[in-house]
Amino acid sequence: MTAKIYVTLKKSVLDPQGQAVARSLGRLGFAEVQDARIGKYIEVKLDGTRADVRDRIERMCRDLLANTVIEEYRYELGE
Amino acid sequence: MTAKIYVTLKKSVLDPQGQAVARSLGRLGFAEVQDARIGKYIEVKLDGTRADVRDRIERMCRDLLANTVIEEYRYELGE
Amino acid sequence: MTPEVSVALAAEHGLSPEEFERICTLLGRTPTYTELGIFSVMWSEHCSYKSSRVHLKQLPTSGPRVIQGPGENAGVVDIGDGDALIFKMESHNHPSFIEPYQGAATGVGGILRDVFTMGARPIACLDSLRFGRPDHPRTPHLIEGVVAGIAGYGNAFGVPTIGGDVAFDASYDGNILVNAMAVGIAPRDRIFLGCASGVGNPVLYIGAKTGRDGIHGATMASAEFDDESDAKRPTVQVGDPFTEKLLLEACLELMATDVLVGIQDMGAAGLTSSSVEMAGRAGSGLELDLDRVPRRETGMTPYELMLSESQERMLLVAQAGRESEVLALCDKWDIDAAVVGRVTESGKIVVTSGGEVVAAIPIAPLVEGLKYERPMARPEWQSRVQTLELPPPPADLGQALLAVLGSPSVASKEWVWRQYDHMVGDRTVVRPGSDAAVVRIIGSAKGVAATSGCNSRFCYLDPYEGAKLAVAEAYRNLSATGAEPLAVTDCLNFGNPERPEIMWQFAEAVRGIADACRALETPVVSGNVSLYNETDGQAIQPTPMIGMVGLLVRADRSVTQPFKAGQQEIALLGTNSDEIGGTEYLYVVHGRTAGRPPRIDLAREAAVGRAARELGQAGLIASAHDCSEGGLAVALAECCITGKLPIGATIELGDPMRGDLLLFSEAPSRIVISYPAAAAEQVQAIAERNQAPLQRLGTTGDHRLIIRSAGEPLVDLALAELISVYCNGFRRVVEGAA
Amino acid sequence: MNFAILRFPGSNCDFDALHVLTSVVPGATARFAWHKETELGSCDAVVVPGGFSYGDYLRAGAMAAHSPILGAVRAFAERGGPVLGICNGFQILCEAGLLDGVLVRNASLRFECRDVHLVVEGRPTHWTAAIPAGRILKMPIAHAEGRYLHAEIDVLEREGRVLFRYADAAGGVDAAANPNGSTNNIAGVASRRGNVVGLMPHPERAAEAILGSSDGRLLFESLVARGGRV
Ligand SMILES: Nc1ncnc2c1ncn2[C@@H]1O[C@H](COP(=O)(O)OP(=O)(O)O)[C@@H](O)[C@H]1O
Ligand SMILES: [Mg+2]
Repeated sequence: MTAKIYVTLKKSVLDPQGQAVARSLGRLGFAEVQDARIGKYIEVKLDGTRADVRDRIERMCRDLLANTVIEEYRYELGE
Repeated sequence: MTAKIYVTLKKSVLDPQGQAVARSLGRLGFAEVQDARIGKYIEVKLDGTRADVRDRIERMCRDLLANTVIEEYRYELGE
Repeated sequence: MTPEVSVALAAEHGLSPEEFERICTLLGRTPTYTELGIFSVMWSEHCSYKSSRVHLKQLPTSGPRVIQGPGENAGVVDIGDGDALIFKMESHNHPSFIEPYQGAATGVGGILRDVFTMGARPIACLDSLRFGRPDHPRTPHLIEGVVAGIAGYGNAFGVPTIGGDVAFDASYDGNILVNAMAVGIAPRDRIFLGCASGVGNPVLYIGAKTGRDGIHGATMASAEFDDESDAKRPTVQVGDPFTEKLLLEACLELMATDVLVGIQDMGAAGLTSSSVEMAGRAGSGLELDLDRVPRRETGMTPYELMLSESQERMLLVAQAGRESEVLALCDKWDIDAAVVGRVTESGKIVVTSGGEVVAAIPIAPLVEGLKYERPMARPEWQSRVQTLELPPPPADLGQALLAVLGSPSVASKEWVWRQYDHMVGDRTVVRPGSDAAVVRIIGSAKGVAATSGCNSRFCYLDPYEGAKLAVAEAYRNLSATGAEPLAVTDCLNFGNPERPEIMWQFAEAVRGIADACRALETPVVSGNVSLYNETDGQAIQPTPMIGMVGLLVRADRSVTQPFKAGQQEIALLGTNSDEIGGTEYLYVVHGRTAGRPPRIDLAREAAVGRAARELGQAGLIASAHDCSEGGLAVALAECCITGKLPIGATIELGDPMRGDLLLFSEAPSRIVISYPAAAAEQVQAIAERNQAPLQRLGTTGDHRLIIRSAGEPLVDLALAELISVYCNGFRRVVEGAA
Repeated sequence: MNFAILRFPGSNCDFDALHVLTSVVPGATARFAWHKETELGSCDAVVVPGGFSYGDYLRAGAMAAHSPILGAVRAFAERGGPVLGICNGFQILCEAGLLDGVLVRNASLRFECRDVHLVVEGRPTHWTAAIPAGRILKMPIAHAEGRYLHAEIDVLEREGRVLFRYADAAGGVDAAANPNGSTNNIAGVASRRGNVVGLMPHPERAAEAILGSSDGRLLFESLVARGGRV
């Protein structure tokens, strides 16, 4: 099974990378762009037999994939 | 309106980031993890008035957000 | 499904009908598909040097310090006390144009492997870059990506990137150059060669797993492949500096034992070239069982496995019976390792897959490759570009100086090197920004200086003279720091060798390098040739990049370019001339690339170099800076403004020539020095003893650069003005006007 | 005084620290402690050196924070043992929770390698007790993720746990002297007990005059001089 995990900076944390992307898009002629924020998209392939997948993914996020001081995460489970 | 853009490495392109994460998860006791791949998740806020949004986002991806030599992208349009 | 091997398929692999015929004769049959692939890469320009070999023979490659000249993974010179320096330069031009970050990153990775595969710990990297016009729409993006890629790889790996150069010209618009150089240090009696000897010895594969990376681009056009093949076969590899670091440490630990017989990195043409070349050097044969090759993708064919250019891999030959030691060490460092074959006496490479032989080729013709004497002709335009009618001097020479100093090719490259960790390793004594950088040898007083670059405008105007000037400038950069120049590595970037005028440029440049290296006693110990650098029939300017390393007896007496204090004497080692052909001034102020490059007297260059080195190592001079792009005026300006604190200068010149020529001529063999007045007599004596002309220029102090000639003011500028153009000239190309 | 220098596979300032602690700082001896070990062995202080521990592809220091050796370092720190994290070492200690806060991408989005000046302040710690407050140190930085963030920065400030701040050569602390966008120009902080210290600049690269500065030695000498006590 595949878990799709999104790790993004908390709203309150400045995202210079996103700002730079927004600026570049503007310069390239995409005047309609107001803002951009950049996060990580992680696809994890897991052994499908575990019943407690959600729990495990939560743990992965908290232990390693996100730093909850500044980041938040969400995930979806695929097939 | 918001566009959610996912930029990932093409399947056959080496993903050192993903490999490292998969290995670490394994070491952390998540033995069920078989593989991980890491991409970028970009949220772009746009002026909602444009009719040709899809077209514009395609262009942004090709011009700046992804290098199609090694990456592929997909996107969803939100509210 | 395996495609049918035919002349047409061979052509798609870049092999001519004659070459294909030769293969059939050699084998006594039609090659298999895998064999065709093997021949095509081994006989490619990149691996076989088929166009360049006849010319490269001219290069001097031996000398008292040379331990290993060209032919191995890198060159090796003796630096005394049991130490050896191992170094090489290589191009990664095309991949960097397609994917600047990864292209440049894997270029660095490749050159590092060439150096540590011989037993060296890399202690420095340099990068010489060429981009198209500063205002070309792609240029900023290419610079950003290339610099970030070099930084991303080198910084993570842990090698300091301490030097290089960057220049711009329209001829690179569609064909940038990314040349990376690595320098390593090893015990001189522990140098490892890429040699597969000892019949029965195991062949091991260590490092990253094999994927479908960078498989011979020529095959992609083949109709035999389905629509997916494009996506399946990225021609650009992704670098993994972390794995490279593991590979380095594992290799160095292996090399500290006596288990290794030979080792070679898998660079271009991966498993094929490493195995074939190792067996070729030993005169042995090799059996490879592809089923044992670690891989990260499923369904890989023998063809793909043999041709993959996945990064961060090494092939090694170990003592029979000691495989487990290698495997254990790789396990310690968490890298893949497998026994994939053994050394035989057959003189053939025999490749099996699924129990079947998929390739069996005699090694000798594979490594001997092909040798062409391609036709050469001096281009008809050569004489035309060499004629120059002297333009009238500009009204304001100060403004001209500001224009030249702020030109992106001349202006400060701090924007670049600040992104490179240039200090990791605790060795960097002279950081980027001076003529050459210096790294110390820990545990001794000595230091190693390194520089790389080339004035390709000179090479365009006259490839022979231009190449000589490139060698001389490298020599001078080292001498200015006080380092004795030891040896050269080169990276020869040219257009399509099948065009007689390109071949002529190449031959002339090689002849120039050979003559200069012979005269300056700096043999060429390694190098690389990069041809076909052209887009739509427009070739790059000939760019024979020169990398040079030197030795300082006392690293703590390294001399740097900026003035150090006020009230010091300024003098010139060497003499001025009024030649302005091919200068930055002519290009920037008059918009022309024309004329003849300045003449060079190599004996004079050596004399000036000797004097500078002796002065520096004696601790007599406070600063030394050679005159290169921008001439005397730019050199003086840089002496004033590149130190911790800017220090002005008042210069009185007496040379009887037009002011603009005096200021901006790029005549070689000149070094600006400064020293306390009390040292004047000794300085004079040392210059005389070395037969180097010495001319007093003026005094340091205050906050202006004032240059007068025969009492007439030529330049009178506040340092702040100079600083502003010098600091922003390059940065604004990438970041836009601030 | 015997130092244990952690060695991760991607450490690349490990030999630099070893050199300084075996050949430069009087009274110091040092050896490596391998990341796969669960024990530090006998030592008086721990240095977590710079580099890219496990490649640092996810977040600098994130993976190293979970390595076996970090368990031993945690126990050592809990016993009051002095621990110094340099650059990636600082990032690791933050990720491991041995220090508060987090280090994120430089505001410039670029790797920055150059000399900076630091002004020393805060409560005396094992690593700074012998350095007079207000002293200005010159040291290089070399990092891409050095912007220090902390949710309760005021608490940290109040407790005197900010030890180093980016400053100009005269000690002026302002935005122009801030190389990475760090909150309040913070370059280094201490744990509550003061035994664990982390900083982004590289004291081990500034331990000999030939390299441009020997100010970095003060940290190590401070510890050695007081035999590991504050
Ligand atoms: N790409 C680069 N990477 C690192 N350092 C560079 C780079 N380009 C230029 N530099 C440094 O900038 C300084 C000036 O470069 P350059 O003008 O080419 O010097 P020179 O004319 O003495 O060869 C040198 O110290 C050089 O090493
Ligand atoms: Mg120079």
